Amino acid sequence: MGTTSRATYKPAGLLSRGQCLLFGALLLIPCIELLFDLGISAPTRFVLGFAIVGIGLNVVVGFTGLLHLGIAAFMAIGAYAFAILTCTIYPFQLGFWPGLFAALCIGALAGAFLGAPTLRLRGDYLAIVTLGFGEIVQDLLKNLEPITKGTQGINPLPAPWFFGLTFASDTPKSWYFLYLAILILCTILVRNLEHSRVGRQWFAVREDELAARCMAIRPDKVKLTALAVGAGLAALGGALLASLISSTGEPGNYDFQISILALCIVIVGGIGSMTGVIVGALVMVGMNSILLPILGQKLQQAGIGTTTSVYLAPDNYKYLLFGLALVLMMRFRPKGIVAAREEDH
Amino acid sequence: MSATPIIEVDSVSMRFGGLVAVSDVSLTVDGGSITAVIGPNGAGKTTLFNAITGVYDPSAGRVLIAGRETIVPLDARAWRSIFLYGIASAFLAAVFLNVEEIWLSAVTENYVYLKPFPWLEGVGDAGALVIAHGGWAALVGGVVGAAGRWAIWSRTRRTPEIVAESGVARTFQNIRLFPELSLAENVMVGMDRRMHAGFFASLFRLPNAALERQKAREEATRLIEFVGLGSSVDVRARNLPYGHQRRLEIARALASRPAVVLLDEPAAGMNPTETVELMELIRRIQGTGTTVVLIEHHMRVVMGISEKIAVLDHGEKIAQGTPTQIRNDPKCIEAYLGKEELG
Amino acid sequence: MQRHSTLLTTAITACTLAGAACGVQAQTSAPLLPSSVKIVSSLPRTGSANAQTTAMVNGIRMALTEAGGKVNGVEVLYEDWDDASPQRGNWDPAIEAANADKGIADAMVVAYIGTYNSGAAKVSMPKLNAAGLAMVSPGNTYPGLTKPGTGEANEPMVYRPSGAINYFRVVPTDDVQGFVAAEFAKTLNATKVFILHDRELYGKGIADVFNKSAKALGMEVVEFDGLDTKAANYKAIATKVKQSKAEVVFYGGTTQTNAAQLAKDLLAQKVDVKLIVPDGCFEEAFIKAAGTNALEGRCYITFGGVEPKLLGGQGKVFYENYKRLYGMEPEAYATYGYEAAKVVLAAMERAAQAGSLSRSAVLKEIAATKGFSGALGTWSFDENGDTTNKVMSVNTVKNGDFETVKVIGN
Amino acid sequence: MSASNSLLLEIHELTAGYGSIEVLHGVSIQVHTGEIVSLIGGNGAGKSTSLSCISGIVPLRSGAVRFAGESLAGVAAHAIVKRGLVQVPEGRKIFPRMTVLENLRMGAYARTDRAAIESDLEEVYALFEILKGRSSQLGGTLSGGEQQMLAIGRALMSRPKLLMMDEPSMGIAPLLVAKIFEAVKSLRARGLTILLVEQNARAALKLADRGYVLETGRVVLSGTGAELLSDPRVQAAYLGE
Amino acid sequence: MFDWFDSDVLLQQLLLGLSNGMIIALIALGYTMVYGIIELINFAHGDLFMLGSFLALTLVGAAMNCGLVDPALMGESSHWWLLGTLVVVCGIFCGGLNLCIDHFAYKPLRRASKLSQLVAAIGVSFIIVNLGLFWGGLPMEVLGGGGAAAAPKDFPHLVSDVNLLGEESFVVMTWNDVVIFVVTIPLMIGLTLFVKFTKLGMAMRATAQHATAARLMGVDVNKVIAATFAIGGFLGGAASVLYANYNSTVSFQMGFRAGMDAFTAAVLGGIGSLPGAMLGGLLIGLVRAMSDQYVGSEWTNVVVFSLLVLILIFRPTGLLGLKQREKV
Repeated sequence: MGTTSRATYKPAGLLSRGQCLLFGALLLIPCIELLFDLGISAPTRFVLGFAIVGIGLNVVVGFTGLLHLGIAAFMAIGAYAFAILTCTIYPFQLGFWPGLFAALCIGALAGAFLGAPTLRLRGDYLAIVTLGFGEIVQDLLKNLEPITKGTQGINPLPAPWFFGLTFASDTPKSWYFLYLAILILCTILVRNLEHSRVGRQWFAVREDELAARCMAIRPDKVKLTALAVGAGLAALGGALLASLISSTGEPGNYDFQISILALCIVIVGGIGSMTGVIVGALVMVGMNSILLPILGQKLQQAGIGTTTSVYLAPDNYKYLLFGLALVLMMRFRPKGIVAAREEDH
Repeated sequence: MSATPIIEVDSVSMRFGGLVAVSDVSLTVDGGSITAVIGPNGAGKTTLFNAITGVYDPSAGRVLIAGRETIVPLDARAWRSIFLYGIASAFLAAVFLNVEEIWLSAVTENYVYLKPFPWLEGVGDAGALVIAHGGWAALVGGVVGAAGRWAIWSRTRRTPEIVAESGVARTFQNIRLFPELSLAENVMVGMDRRMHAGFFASLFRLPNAALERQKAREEATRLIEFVGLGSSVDVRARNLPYGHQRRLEIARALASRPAVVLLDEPAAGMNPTETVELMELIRRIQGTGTTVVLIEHHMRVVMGISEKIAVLDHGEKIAQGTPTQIRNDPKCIEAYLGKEELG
Repeated sequence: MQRHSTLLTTAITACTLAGAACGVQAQTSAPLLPSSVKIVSSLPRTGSANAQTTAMVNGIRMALTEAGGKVNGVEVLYEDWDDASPQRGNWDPAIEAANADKGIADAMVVAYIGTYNSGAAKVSMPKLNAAGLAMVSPGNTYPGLTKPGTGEANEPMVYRPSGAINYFRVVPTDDVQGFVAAEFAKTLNATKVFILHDRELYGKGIADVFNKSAKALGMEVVEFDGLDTKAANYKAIATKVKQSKAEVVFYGGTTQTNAAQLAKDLLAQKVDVKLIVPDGCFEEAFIKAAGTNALEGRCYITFGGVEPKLLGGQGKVFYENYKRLYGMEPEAYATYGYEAAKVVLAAMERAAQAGSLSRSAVLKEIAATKGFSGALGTWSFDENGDTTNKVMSVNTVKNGDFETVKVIGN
Repeated sequence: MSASNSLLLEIHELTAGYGSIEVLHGVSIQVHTGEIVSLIGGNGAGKSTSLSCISGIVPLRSGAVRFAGESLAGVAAHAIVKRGLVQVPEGRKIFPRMTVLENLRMGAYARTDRAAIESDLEEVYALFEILKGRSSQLGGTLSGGEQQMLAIGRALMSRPKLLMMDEPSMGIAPLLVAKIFEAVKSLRARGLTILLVEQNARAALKLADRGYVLETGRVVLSGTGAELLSDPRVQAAYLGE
Repeated sequence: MFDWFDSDVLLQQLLLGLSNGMIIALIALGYTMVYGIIELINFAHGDLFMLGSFLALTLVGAAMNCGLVDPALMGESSHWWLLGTLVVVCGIFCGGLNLCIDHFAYKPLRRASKLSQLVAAIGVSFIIVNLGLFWGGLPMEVLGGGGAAAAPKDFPHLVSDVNLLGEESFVVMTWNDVVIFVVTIPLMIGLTLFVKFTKLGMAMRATAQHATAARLMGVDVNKVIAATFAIGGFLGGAASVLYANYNSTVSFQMGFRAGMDAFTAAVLGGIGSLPGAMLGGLLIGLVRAMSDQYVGSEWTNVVVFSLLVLILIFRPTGLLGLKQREKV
């Protein structure tokens, strides 16, 4: 802060301090599990996948200020592209890494392609159009049955391999490390963008589109880049999650609720902050796939929730808890758990 | 100092609903000069700036920058773009509206589980099907694509970014900085026009992008010093005091190395010392060869630095001339002081 | 920020190494007879399928209670896992996968009852198969999960990476039921049928079978269309049905996917047509949702098995006990849950008597189930893991309750 | 100085601003019943902010605003209007998609005396005849001068004790400016107290009993209209003489 | 197989489209009013509507239990008084609830970013869905036990479903359709008149057009916003009764689709514009019916949203939305 001399200026590091700490902590989880079996590294892999989706959405919503309500569509596109290009019931059979890369590219292309007609739309008009895309993509996946197998889902999908090491479903820790490495890589790359000309253009368009235009920045191009990056990362996340469960699931698994989940990850974590997004993924997805199941299990073991009454089953309070958490969060920490840009400098 | 006009405003009018904000104003700004536009509040000065910089499309008249009308014409290039969009969307429509049949004939029929795929046949079948069934879809898609491109073209013929590309930079009456960005980043946004780093260079921090960034940052630091804000390049813009924000805006505008810079009330809210510094700054800007056009109320500033003054009142240009001419023009005195003073 | 990059390099290296190290996992060798073992169920407990899964869980609990919570003196714990999430309101692949992983990781777990949705089964089957953990489904009807040649080219081998069979189901599959439904349509003297489905794995699958069977039986399929299951009503579709002059509408869908709404709208638009729906609608909630008017004499529900109150033998005991225990009529799904738990417990009993309650021992005994006498009758698991019980019933609604009009097979 | 019977509005050491920026650094103004007080100064001097602060739109940070003896600190904007302190905002801010008549009726929003509202309506139409012919026209389609008249008429409809006008001559053709100032004069003749913010300093000071000159958020000069008019510093500020 | 120009079919689909569209329009008004005044997409509105229909169901059940209506006569004869009471009571209930939601969830966030408000609205939507689940679990004697809380519930016909065009007619029009028009059209006209002529309505318009100026006229903006929520909620509540009666099903998850259709309608018409919401609602209803008939119901969503995107490309602020001009 407040340094003027050029000698003291250093370009931004590969990762911010907060990110280093966070990744350090994430790295520790499976290491601790080698000693005590907490059973959380396996479900945490989903958190990592969603964190990548969150980072992508953050580029669109946080960095560029475009309200996007259909990111799940791009997860679906990523998952299905990955599946069609790798699964043996199709002729392409690319293998994990080329498939993943292709999913990323196809997702980015789709993001740009679907984004093109929406560039002139303002805030909430854009929101409804992206929401519409979310629905359309789901319907397309359901209806184009010969290609997507309709609602059957495509399986099995290849597991990752890494220098001769293939991953099996009973080795969650190796997946965990690989996915964490991919997440770190994505964080670094997006952080590179954030601190470059591209990121500056995103921020400028978000802060004041007109002023940015008067600086010869073309908002359509900038928004398109953001949408493509966001969609590409969402597709990557979708493909990774699909590979994790070795199936694309049904098209219905990529519905509006997932888009909302991704949006909540970004906003609850701290909009505009990548550290925040990863924390958000930990909180939102973690609550879902780690905390609530463990809680439910404990309650059951204590003999609670075994009745047939709707009111006494803990599962039936999930919506309520989730909703309350969101409302209270916005009331008391509207900028999210990690407020943007606190991490910088 | 060359006397070739850099901005020519040719009988521009701006109407909003029942309001005529600017009516039939013509104005010429000579390259390298300092020109002031003055007039009472609401006289249409800012609207004129907006018309010049492409924020608003003039209801009538045109604006030439360096002798060229800064609009995207419906020329061969535009037609080509419309045509290409049409072709592309025709193709996409032909493929996507028949995608199920294409897939069936190209993939499903040719692929036997775990046997090698006959690529040539597959592609051939797909192509044949597109040609056979794509007609209507292609026609509709083509028309929609071309019409969409045309709609976008017609709505974006003259936009701020196109004007800015041609070397016009501006500041705003109600300061419009990027409040969450640091001073250096604000100025670097201004430099964007001159930067080349592409997406992938940025993504992977390729040496050329890093170098460009380094240089841009140094230049930004210099510019911030130039406008007198030397000590705070990494402070967020919204934390700056008002007067400093105005100067930062000027620095941002200068960062694009514009041929003309339009300053909208740069001295508003400044105290007398700051005002003097501002006049000094504007002279230095002129010294770098940049043409300056300013809207200003501080008569001391206007009379002190401008070479030419245009006076606007209720949307019309009522006078134009040197400071001395304006000072003695009865119409201007009337506009400012009220009618009674004339008697 | 040099420090950061160093840290990063370390991190990535560490990831790689740790990944390599984890490639091999320690084998747990269970003692001969542990003091307690666990069975778990993984069913969507949050959201729209809650009603059916509650019935299933009730059935499972009842089976356990009847066994006194013990097999051969070993305590059997039961955990009811949810594979749905509040965000989805439906089964969530990530949670189902996590459940499978959790089940595999928990050495006490010897059997996995689930899933409700066939899509979810596709996620957990290969995982559980690789781990050699027995899986018994009370709800999956998609044929491709077990039967070669009925699904994709790679099914069902993809679910059996270890080559062995670990997946069993106590419900008849859609290919059986779809055909029965089409035959029944024929007996209604239908010449034109209008087929709708909910565009989900179960509904679409059974509609496809119905479509094929109807054509084979010489009926004309006037339309085959998917419904938007979240739509407010299907009056527009009902109009289309009316225009087509079809005598029978088959809807491949469930109560959750709005089958009741379709029945009501067919009535509301005064369409003179019979509606046939599969067992996804064979539950009290369907009648509650549709109202008897829309169903009586207009709607037929096919079901793999017969309704609980008509069950004989063991089934009758189950019916009475259930009513006493929970104070309500058992849903059809309760029987499946009960039967799945029963067959698992019986296998565990045999395994324990043979001296081991390891996963492989339990799996072996489940696979060996032959001539099992349960609530659904006497049946076995065939070589694919399917039940040999092919009893199907066609039911209608009378006076606000299901009434069986026809029993096929047996 | 004419009718300076009682102190109606007293502003003492007022500071206010937006976000991190402080615009007013201690402004003190007094308005007595029945007088016209002009507030003049350059752009960004804080004239409009002062009015917004008095109206309760911008929260005051320190200092005091007292109207008819009561403090206005913490009083909501709509309650201030009910007390009879009404502002004609800068740039007119009429409701563009409401008719002239509706705009005027909105002015009487805080009142409940129906009959009196109708008679006041006639009075406003009498004051600005041009509005009467356009009473069913949408506000947004009026010209600038007409909009200004509408804005003043709208404010009058609330029967203010003190009328604050923010730059009524802004962006308006001279002929209409003259008309508006004439209307202001006639309002004063009826006993209305007026606080006038103007950039057209000469006209404003001619009209005013007293005036204050604001510069960068501070009062730098004050005196009677005539005193200020003849002050060379005022002249210098306006045409750089 | 299908005659494309069968006039009976076309007429029937038009009628269905209009009936469905009217309900959508009524819900859309709640979105557009709130948006017009505080630029918030009130995501919880659709779910609020769902709660309204649950109240209606409970009241009908209560009326049956008290012997006020005979369950056997449902669908045979019409219970106009019951329907009328329900429209009013559910309207007031939803209006009041919407008011509370605004007070507790949105009001503290007025100055926060739009996204925070949106997330709060999403949170409220989840809470209401859960309340709906619990409500569905209420053991209502007539209407089902607690076990099937999540299942859709049958809503009895409150009016006769005799075909008004004669039992032989292909086109079916019952009192159900008539009721929609009889309730919706006066409500829409009433709302238009209310907004046009009453003091509160004028204050709403004024606040939407220029909040600061409205405050300077003595308008208590917070009260006006609260009133907007209340009125929007009232319309949603009224719509919920019509919806339940027309479709005769209520379910705790029905708010999502109803809300999405209504939101789309509001945007299509130009969000913030009352006639726009009405037009948008009708259009969506009609497009859905036509697409179900002529394209295939599995493509209906795709058709609706593609149309939306197309319209927005050529009219970026909706059909009746105002062109926005940036203030510089």
